[in-house]
Amino acid sequence: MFRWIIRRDLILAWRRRADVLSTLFFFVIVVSLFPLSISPDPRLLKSIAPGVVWVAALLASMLSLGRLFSNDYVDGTLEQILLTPQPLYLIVLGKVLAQWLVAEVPLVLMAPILGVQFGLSQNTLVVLTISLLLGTPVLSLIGSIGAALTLGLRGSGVLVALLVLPLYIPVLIFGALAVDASIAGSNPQAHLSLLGAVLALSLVFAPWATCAALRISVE
Amino acid sequence: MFRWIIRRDLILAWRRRADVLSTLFFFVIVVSLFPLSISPDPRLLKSIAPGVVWVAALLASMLSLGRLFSNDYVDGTLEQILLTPQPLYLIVLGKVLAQWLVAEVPLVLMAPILGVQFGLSQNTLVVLTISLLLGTPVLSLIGSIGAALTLGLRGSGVLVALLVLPLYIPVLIFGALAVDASIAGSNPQAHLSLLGAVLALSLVFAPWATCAALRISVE
Amino acid sequence: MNSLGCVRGDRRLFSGLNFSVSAGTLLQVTGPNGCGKTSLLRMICALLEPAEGTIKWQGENIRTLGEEYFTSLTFLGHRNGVKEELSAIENLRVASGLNGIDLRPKAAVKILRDMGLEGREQLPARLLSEGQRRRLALARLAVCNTTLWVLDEVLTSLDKAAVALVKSLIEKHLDNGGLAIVATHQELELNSGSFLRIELAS
Amino acid sequence: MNSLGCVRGDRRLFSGLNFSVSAGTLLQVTGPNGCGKTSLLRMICALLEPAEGTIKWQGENIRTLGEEYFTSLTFLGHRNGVKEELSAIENLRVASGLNGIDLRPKAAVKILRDMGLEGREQLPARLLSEGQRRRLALARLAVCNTTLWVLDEVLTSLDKAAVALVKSLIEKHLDNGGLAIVATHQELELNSGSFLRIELAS
Amino acid sequence: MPNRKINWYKYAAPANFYPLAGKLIPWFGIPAALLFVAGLYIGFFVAPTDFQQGDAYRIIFIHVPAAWMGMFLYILMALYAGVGWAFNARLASMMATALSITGAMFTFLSLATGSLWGKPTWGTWWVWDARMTSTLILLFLYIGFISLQAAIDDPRRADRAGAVLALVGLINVPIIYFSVQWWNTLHQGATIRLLNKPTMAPPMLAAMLIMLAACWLYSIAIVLMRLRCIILEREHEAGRTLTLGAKTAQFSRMESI
Ligand code: HEM
Ligand SMILES: Nc1ncnc2c1ncn2[C@@H]1O[C@H](COP(=O)(O)OP(=O)(O)OP(=O)(O)O)[C@@H](O)[C@H]1O
Ligand SMILES: Nc1ncnc2c1ncn2[C@@H]1O[C@H](COP(=O)(O)OP(=O)(O)OP(=O)(O)O)[C@@H](O)[C@H]1O
Ligand SMILES: [Mg+2]
Ligand SMILES: [Mg+2]
Repeated sequence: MFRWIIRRDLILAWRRRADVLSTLFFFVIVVSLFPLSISPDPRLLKSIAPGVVWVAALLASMLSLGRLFSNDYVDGTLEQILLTPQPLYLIVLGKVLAQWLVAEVPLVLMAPILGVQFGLSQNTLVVLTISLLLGTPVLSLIGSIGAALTLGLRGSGVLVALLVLPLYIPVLIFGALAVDASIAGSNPQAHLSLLGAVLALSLVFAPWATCAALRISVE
Repeated sequence: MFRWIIRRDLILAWRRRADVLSTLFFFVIVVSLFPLSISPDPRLLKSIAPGVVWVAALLASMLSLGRLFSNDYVDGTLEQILLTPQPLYLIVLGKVLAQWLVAEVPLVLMAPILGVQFGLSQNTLVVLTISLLLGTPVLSLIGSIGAALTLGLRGSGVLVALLVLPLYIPVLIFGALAVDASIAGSNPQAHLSLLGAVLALSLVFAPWATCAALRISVE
Repeated sequence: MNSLGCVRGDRRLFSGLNFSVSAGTLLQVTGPNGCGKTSLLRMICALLEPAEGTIKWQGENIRTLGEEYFTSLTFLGHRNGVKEELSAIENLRVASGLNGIDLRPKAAVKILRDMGLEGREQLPARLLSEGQRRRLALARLAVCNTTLWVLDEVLTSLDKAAVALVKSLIEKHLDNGGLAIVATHQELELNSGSFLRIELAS
Repeated sequence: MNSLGCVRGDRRLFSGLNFSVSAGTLLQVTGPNGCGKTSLLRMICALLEPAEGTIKWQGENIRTLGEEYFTSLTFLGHRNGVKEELSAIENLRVASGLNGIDLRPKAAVKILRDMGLEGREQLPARLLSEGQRRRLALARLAVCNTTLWVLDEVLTSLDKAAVALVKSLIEKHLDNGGLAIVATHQELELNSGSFLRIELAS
Repeated sequence: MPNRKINWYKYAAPANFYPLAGKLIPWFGIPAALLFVAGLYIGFFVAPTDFQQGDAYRIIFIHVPAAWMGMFLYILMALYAGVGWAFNARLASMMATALSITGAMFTFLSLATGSLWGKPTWGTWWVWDARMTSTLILLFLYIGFISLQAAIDDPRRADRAGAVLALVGLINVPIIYFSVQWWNTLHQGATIRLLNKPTMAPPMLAAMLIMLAACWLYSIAIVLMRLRCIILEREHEAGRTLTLGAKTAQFSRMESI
């Protein structure tokens, strides 16, 4: 059942809360690496901030996604889940939702604090948060396809996993551009609507692809 | 034996070449995102280039580190390796070397191509490559400590990052500064020698720490 | 079930296999290593598609039945399906919950006791021994109310007490009109239910 | 070996265990699930530190012997130590190589044949059946020239032919003056070598 | 810890140390509280207002001791962890675990007070100054240590793994420190630097030193308290070993054939 899956994954996340926290800290550290490697000049930092925060978010979500199915696969629980009398679509959606709640939401909440380190204005911080709120579910959804495909490590699946990574790019670009626009003082709404559209699209299609990929990988 | 370990890991990497490719791909994407999300002002791009390439290299190498020991641990081969009559130091060194060859060298070779995107001069590209060549082995060496420490812990991918990223910072700074110096037209040699010194230091000490960590983790 | 064939890679494991199992029957699948027992069982669970033939459940192809079929199926594979971070109780409760059975903690504790896991209920499964993990996986059989059990090498790493336990579970299941399909290398001698055996050649 | 004790977590599995094993002897460790067989075997392999007592090999503590000890030890655990991506041949050759034996492909093929893996030499281990993987792991025993074998539940998922094979391997090993320490739930009856048994209580 | 020299061996056993720690806590805790009050009083009411910064500078009385403690405690923690690992001394390992949280807290405090101070003086919450950056990295090192230990359930393994990490970190700290300095100074000149040390009025100096002493005493007291909790947790498990573990191995048979 939908709520059992979410509940299970949330309990597991709680058991591994160090894991959740470390995703968050990872995000923080990655963001802090950029000033260290570029320069402490505040003007320069402000202009790269959107890109930096977005890349870090993508990375953090990618790292936590790897584990979305593989733990269940290795210990055989995935087989068991596939054999439960529940629609697989819902199960996948439940798992992705749990993953998003656990791994991405804290990150979205942390982003404004990091934005302050880069000297972003309050208005921009709001746009940053909204763009992440719209974009991170897409990362989880698309990432779940890749996670499912790489499970069995079959020749064809692996190639497609490589194709998933480029699918992240639009999300990154729209997200970063929205924040850029807000820094430049123009209206970020166009970019945000595009992000929303991508979210709606992937909400409908990504779970199907993930289901198919799971069935292939388990065979 | 040393060469058997290297040989084995190289074959395995070849079998899982998608992993290797996706690390490389990730590197390329992270680096390319910046010109896309930041204003196409060539001067700005040039000034952030060293930092961006270095951070991307660091993140990419960290992504591939998670797998350094964990696969062997899960299927029981790590136990077998620990029980071989070879000095563990050599085995660790062999694995790290193989990992470097597979995951980092392609990345070092790719870096100059990406550097061109940022309008770096030929001279700077050479410095960039040299700095990466000196710096990436340190990343692998230090990273192996983190990988060994987190072995068998759930969510180790992110934990590794958390442990290792702060330790990477000197490499990052010296590496980026060397390239910066070259862009500014001054002599990068001081930074490169510092990188070399860090490499020598970690070549001596890191494998010991990794051995200790492995023994602790397997128990 | 009809004229089943299995091809894995370039190798035909078996073909023209025909059998049907009726209520209260234990079907034991035996044969040397690599003869295709696991493959056959996974086909029956719809985890693997047969290269030829169809598998029917109550007259209908399991492929078309889909989730409905799974309501009456319990599968136990080589791997235990036990989550290492969850405690024994949680493992059992979650597994039941996913199959639509809401197991109270008290009931879960009782079942675990019956399975000989007394005192280990709260340990994360990671710390259990191999045999204890297997017992935990088997505890699901005591919870589910499905008619078809598909068990792959159930007796692996179990001691004698546990083997007896499994036998009594299967006997009770058969007495209730259930079906069991079991692959083992050891003999499984039961005191009740009817008995069928397929021996696959290598 | 001296007065061995093992504590796992908050639970004392055994203590005051004393035994010594001499050349040509098979030591069988038995006991119910979770009694500490695996833990004992891992201690003997220096993978786990005893909570009390020491383990000696030819009069010396194995902790101080280090790599020297490993030259005379072969361990086979619950997990097979088989890499799923490598083919059977590669797995065997790499395992031997790491133990300092350079196995020619021809020789490897012959050993795999003896282990009943004919025709599967080139398959990635991922595609092998459970029993075939176990056989592949066991093939290392035919290659190594160590004196001490430590085998944890060797007979798991093996069919009768393979069990006979393992027995004959161990017999030959004992005849050559080797030592074997084996944990099983099934009986292991050999025709040669002397025999010792430790039964751990739960 | 000065008192540890007396009868080191006796008190190296956690069970013996537990009551001793209980007795020591008030001896450190009460003076710490008194000194805090005194230091804050002098700092906030006696010390003169700075003519450049107004009253905002008074944050220094918390900020500087916290920054110092953050750094000292890391070194102390690494040393204890190393001793615990090398000599298999459980108490020392527990000490490291107890220290890590206090150290992280002080480091965080210095960051927080620093950025609170930055807003009125520099106009921003944060600049990438060398000292601030290296304090941030120190906080990351603490967090790494704490997360690693939190992720491992087996206390023995947690202790040892933590020790490896802390020692590696200790070797790296100076390297990190200097690299950050280089990074900041070699770039486009100094951006905004910490204020030059103002010539201190005697009451300011006194307040600072008193606060530092208070922080030390507080750290000792809180670490002892935390240590008692850890001992209790772990010995509780061991205690159950004694009662539950009465079942010992039996040889039902040991026969030769
Ligand atoms: C988050 C921001 C900050 C951090 C992480 C930080 C960190 C530190 C550290 C580590 C020290 C001790 C350094 C040593 O003794 O070597 C220190 C001392 C000091 N800080 Fe900060 N600081 C921050 C912000 C500020 C601000 C905004 C000011 C004042 C405008 C300030 C003024 C001072 C002063 C006056 C000292 C004592 C001077 C000395 O002992 O050399 N700091 N800070
Ligand atoms: N892609 C493939 N190509 C070739 N052979 C394959 C492929 N996949 C599986 N096989 C073979 O099919 C057989 C699978 O058998 P299966 O796992 O069903 O055996 P089993 O009867 O369960 O054996 P065991 O008793 O060892 O568990 C093995 O012999 C395996 O080598
Ligand atoms: N950290 C821990 N805390 C409590 N109990 C533990 C811990 N680690 C292991 N155990 C217990 O120690 C025992 C380990 O036994 P071991 O794996 O050696 O058993 P075994 O004899 O090999 O059993 P099997 O026949 O099932 O393989 C189990 O009972 C397990 O529950
Ligand atoms: Mg099978
Ligand atoms: Mg065992």
